[in-house]
Amino acid sequence: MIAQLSIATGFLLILIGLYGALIQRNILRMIVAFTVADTGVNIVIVAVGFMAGRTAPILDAAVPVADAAARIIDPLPQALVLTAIVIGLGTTALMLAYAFKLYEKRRTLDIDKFTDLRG
Amino acid sequence: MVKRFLALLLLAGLGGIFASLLAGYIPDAELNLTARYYADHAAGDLGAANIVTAIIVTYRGLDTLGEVTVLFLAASIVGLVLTHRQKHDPRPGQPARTRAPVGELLTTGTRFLVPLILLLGVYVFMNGHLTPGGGFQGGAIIASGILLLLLADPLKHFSHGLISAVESLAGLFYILLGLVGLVLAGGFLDNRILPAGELGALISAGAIPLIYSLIGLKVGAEFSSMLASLSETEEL
Amino acid sequence: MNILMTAMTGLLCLAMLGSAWVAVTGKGSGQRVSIAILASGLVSLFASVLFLILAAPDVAMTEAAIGSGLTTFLFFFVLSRVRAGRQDGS
Amino acid sequence: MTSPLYIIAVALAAAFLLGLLREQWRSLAYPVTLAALAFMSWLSASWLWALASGSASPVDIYTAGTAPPFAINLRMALPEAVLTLLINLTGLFSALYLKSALLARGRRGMAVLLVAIMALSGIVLTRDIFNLFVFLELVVIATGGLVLLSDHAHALSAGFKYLVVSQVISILLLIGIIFAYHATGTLNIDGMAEAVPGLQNAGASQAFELAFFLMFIALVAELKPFPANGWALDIYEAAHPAFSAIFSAGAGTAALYAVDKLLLIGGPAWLDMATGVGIVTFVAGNLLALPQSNDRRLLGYSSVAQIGLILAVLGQRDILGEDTYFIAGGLLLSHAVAKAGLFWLSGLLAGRQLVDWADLRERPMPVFAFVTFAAMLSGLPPFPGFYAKWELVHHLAGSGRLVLLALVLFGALIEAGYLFRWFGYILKREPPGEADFCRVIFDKPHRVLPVMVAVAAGWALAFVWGELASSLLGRSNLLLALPLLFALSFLLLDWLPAWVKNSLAIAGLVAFFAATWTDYDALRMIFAIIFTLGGALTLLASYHVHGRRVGFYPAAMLMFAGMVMLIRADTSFDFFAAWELLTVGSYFLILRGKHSEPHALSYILFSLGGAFLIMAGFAIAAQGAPQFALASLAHVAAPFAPWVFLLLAIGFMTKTAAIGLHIWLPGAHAEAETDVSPMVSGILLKAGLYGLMVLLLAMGKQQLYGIELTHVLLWVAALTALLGNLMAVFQEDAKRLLAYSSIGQMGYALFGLALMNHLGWLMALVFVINHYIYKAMLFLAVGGVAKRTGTREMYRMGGLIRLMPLSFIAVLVGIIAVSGVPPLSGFGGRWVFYNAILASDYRLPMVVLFLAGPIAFLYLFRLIYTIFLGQLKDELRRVKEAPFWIVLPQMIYVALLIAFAVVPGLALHRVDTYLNQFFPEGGLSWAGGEITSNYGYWNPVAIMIIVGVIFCTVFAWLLFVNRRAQPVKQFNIVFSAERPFRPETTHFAWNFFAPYRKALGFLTQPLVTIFWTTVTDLLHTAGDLGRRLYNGNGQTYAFHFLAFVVIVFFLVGL
Repeated sequence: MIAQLSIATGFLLILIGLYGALIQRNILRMIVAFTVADTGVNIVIVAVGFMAGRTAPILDAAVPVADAAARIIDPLPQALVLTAIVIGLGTTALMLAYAFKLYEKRRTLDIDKFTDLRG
Repeated sequence: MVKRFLALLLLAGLGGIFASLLAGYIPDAELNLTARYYADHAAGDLGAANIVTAIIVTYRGLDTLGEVTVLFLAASIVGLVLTHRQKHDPRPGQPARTRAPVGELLTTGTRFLVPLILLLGVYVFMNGHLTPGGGFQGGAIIASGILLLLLADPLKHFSHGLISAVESLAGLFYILLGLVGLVLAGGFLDNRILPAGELGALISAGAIPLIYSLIGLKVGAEFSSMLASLSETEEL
Repeated sequence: MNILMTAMTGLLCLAMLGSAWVAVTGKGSGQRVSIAILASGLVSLFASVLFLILAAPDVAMTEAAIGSGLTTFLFFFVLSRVRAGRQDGS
Repeated sequence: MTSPLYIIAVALAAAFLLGLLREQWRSLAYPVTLAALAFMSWLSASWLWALASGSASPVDIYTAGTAPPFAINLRMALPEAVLTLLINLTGLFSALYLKSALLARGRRGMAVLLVAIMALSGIVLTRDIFNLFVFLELVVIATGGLVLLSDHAHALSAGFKYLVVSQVISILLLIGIIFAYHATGTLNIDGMAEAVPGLQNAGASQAFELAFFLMFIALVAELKPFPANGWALDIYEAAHPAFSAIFSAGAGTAALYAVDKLLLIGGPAWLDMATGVGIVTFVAGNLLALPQSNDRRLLGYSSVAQIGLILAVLGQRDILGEDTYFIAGGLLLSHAVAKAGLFWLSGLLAGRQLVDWADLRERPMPVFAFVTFAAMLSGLPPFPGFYAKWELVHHLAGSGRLVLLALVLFGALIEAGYLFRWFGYILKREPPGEADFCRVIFDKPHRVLPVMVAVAAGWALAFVWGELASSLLGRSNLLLALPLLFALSFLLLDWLPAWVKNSLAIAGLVAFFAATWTDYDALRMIFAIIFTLGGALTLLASYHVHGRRVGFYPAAMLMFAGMVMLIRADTSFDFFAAWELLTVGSYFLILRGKHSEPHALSYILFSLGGAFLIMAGFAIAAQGAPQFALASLAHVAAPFAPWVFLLLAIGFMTKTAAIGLHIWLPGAHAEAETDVSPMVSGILLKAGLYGLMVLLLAMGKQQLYGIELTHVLLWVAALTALLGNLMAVFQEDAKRLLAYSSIGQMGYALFGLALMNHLGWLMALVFVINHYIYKAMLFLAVGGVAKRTGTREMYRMGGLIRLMPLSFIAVLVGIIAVSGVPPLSGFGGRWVFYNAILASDYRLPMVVLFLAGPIAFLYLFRLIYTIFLGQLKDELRRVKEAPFWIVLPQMIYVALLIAFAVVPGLALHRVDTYLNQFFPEGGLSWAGGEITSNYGYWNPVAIMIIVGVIFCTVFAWLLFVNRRAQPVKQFNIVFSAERPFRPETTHFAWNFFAPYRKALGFLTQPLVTIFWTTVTDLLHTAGDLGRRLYNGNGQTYAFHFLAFVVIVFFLVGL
């Protein structure tokens, strides 16, 4: 149940984030909206690998190697999410640098003002 | 208004796709083939207690290399974009930048805290194969130490040379270790170039702690470089 | 236990969605944007709690450190530059 | 073999190493970058060599010493080797090209470039879906950085738009990946493909399909499908051209291969979607490129379109089977090399408008480079795209996918339209600035080298694909065909003076005929003689040009090569390849005329359109086979036969300029150079007739919906003859007059063929010979006059008979021959023709054709009367006879005409006998000097004598009667009924046939021209409407993408 709930939340976060990215004209707000959507994606990925009643994929005294397969949850999505989070940060940083430069150039952050190239 | 309506319409369509995905989702009762392999072999073959770490550093090491490279790229580009103007547009006539002095408390606190934070970062990535956390988390912690320094003294000029030297050396060694794996062990980034050791010990899991430390250093340096580049921008 | 856990997760999710809504809607710039940034940082923070519930401590740590920590700082760096510019430019 | 992993490792190591170098040591960092890229290229090349030669077999490289799916694995097989080589080389030469930009930006820029190339290679190599995502993100971020290497004012906003949409794409991709993993338990692409059929229940497979849709649509979006591509086009326009080269050639390639891998997972169910998205993108991209005036944006749309076509090809793999990679690879490599080359070339020019490319004018090397790239893109022989298109069209036709086939050809035609229009600008427009280009060439050799490498690569690919095709089609490499090699060798000899090359060309043509003349049957012999010896004869006139005449001989010899290959072809492929070669060669020839830019364009478009119809016809006839013997056209299955006939006939008739398809001819023939007009009119038109003969001989009479198609041809032919002649009547321009006359003459020949009886064919062949002789002669004569007088307007001439007596004789003999009055060979033609008509039942078109006869006389009369008779103009008093080398061939033609008139049997007797095997009835009987048909006899010698006697008598009598005639003064307009309102109206010969125009002018309304103009306008309007989608707003582009996803989702109907 927790998994479904989390996945639903993740999806909603994505939709909310995309909604913001589509309607906000302020570039900084668009980037904020994308980070929200990214968080949503991360939640979905982790939640898809979740299995109720199992523990984190770390072996210790409580989870011996022999029982591992029966006790832990799928570690792979977690590894993927780590990558996704870092990539998300990289993209965000890049977009922020862009925002800064765009502002420096035009003194505005309104996306509607950057439509010189078209057709 | 039309824009909002259209956005909602499109997102309703996308939501429809998501809803069917969710409706079709059935949680696994058993580990699937891949996960089961990791559960059974990660500890035995690689000697890593934290299976997520084993996957990140070894099994999917290529992803992680790519991920580190993403940060490297982001840091490079942020540096490229933000420092470019300053080189070409020095303003010699202007007085040195001044800012309201930062409180004494922060300055002193920083001096006290930063070494501890750095130590914590190192601890986190050194223990990545045993406990939650690792290179990325440790790197982020190191970067937060740098951030604190920046906040305490905004005018402080970081030695970009030092940061990029750390970053580059860590990166080079990372690749080198990977290639050693290719030559001596089963393949690129194979951690079994060093003995697996005893499960749960600090010095164990082959090259994982080594690689994860390098990742931690590199990530920390990359974050720091990004923050430093941003902080050095002039106010518009 | 299980029901309690589910309920808590539900509450957490609701809080996340609420913060997300604050983060993406709203108009204006400057001060208002910083609210949006904080709200999105809050989403990340809630998310890292959710990751703990989902038995993913590694992810939780990363999300907390990177998603809600570093990202927010990056935003504020840029925002402060841009905001300062706005005062100059007026 | 060195592990391909070193491509990734070395690139990253070099990128990290750059960080150790201080900013000041840029000059050291740059060689490191180049060395790394060179190493990566070498590694790919060595794998390609090993795999292609069979000394290595494809390998899977396991990372982490663990087998997939538990660890990531890479694969190196032939496609990977080719594609990584392409990517790395593009990267290497772009890095070379970017020298100054990289040195200015410092080591970080170089590191980003290295990572970008590495990541593109990674996309190609990896077999893990999530790893692919990581590489894709690396590409996205690196793109975000490299866009900024440009100095373009809007590079920044372009990069931001790109990042916005990329974010949305990666969100969908990640969601797709995780659910696909959940469904199959693996991230390995091959593992997923294996797992999919084994999904336990409908629910699981439904969930997987949804996940797959998200992954697939996200990767397809990386191909920039229409309309979700505005975000990428701005990059093409704003980025540094060297990066655009990577973006188009490298990123496009990698993304295509990623989609290809994904199709492996999805299976056949998704092929339709790939095809649909691909073909829509192909057509729309080309339509949108049509109205562009910015070079790089046009290249962007063209890239989008090409990649769309390749996606459509990948989607057709169910019918393409093993040929998929041959076709897709041919298209992809052509696209990549040509686009990279064009982007690099664009960086050598200052202006960004298409017309600014006129800077290249007069510079053979860059023009040659452009020609190579344009030919590669439009799929002309001998480049890979040509083979690919041939195979593709044959497979499509074989499986009955005709709508797709039509769309592919339609898009390709539009593409050729804007490429050749562009080429016209280069050669014919005024250069915008002074020697802008020159400076770049000498200052920046590192920017010229990549372009040259691309040219070399293009020709190398042409060779390789020729080899591949030769094993596929069981024929020798097209590029090694002797005539083609001969023509191409003139490219290398272009530094020689024109007379040397001319001698070589003539020697080559004659030698070729001497070496092969035993190979031809009587029918082909006529064409062989016209194409080779006839060509040599017209080339004599080319001696009059001094200097080097750069570009003339490669083009002319390409045309002749195409023609001789055409008559020697016995399979559909050889025939079509030859057809394309002669079309291209003649296009370059025609384009050489001073004002021929628009006419050459309409010529090449009509010709390519016709060629595509021919290709479609062949493809339908082949029914799945890659080619067939031309003779087996006779055995095409019944339901297809009339359609094949129709397509081929229309295709050939574009070349003979049948009415409705004729509008390219007058301009093209009239504006061509003096010695080119006789080639394209006297010789080239015969290629179309030859095609029709091959077609009619093989397929005979065909019926479609109860209509006899040859009957339709008869009507077309009669109308062509009538209207062609009528339009010729009203021309003021002597060369245009001759051009329209050719249309009419071709109508006669077509009529003869369409009669489908013995005499009709004989008549057509008489026309073939006659038309060659007199049209070449007349064009030369008129061309010579025009050269001396400086005008082609007839009313500006007059009274030249004394100054240019030889030209006068040529024109006099010519018009006697054309009008078909005794005693010259034209009469022979008429005589056979009247017999032919009497022998057939088609009376009504016959009447129309009869009408055309006297009309021909009207315009011919004018030619001699206006130019040579009447009064000499003051400004022309010092005009000399045409140059010797122009007159000489005319005199030879005069001799030939008389000879042919006296002894027509020389050629015709053999043909008559030959035709007996096809039309046994109604042949002529040849006895001594007399030729007898069912309706009468013809004795050429007797006629010659009788007419000679009559002529001398009448001439003497006229001289006697008119001994006191008084010349009318030149400006005496008393006798004229018209009020002079413009200077030329004071001349008696201007608008000479005004009364006829009043009576019959309605027949010459340019309805056909209006029709074709409307078609072009409609296409342009469609393109312009499409442009409105791209409003420049990054958010709108995100909307486009999401709308694309949702719409495709509902169309797929999951």
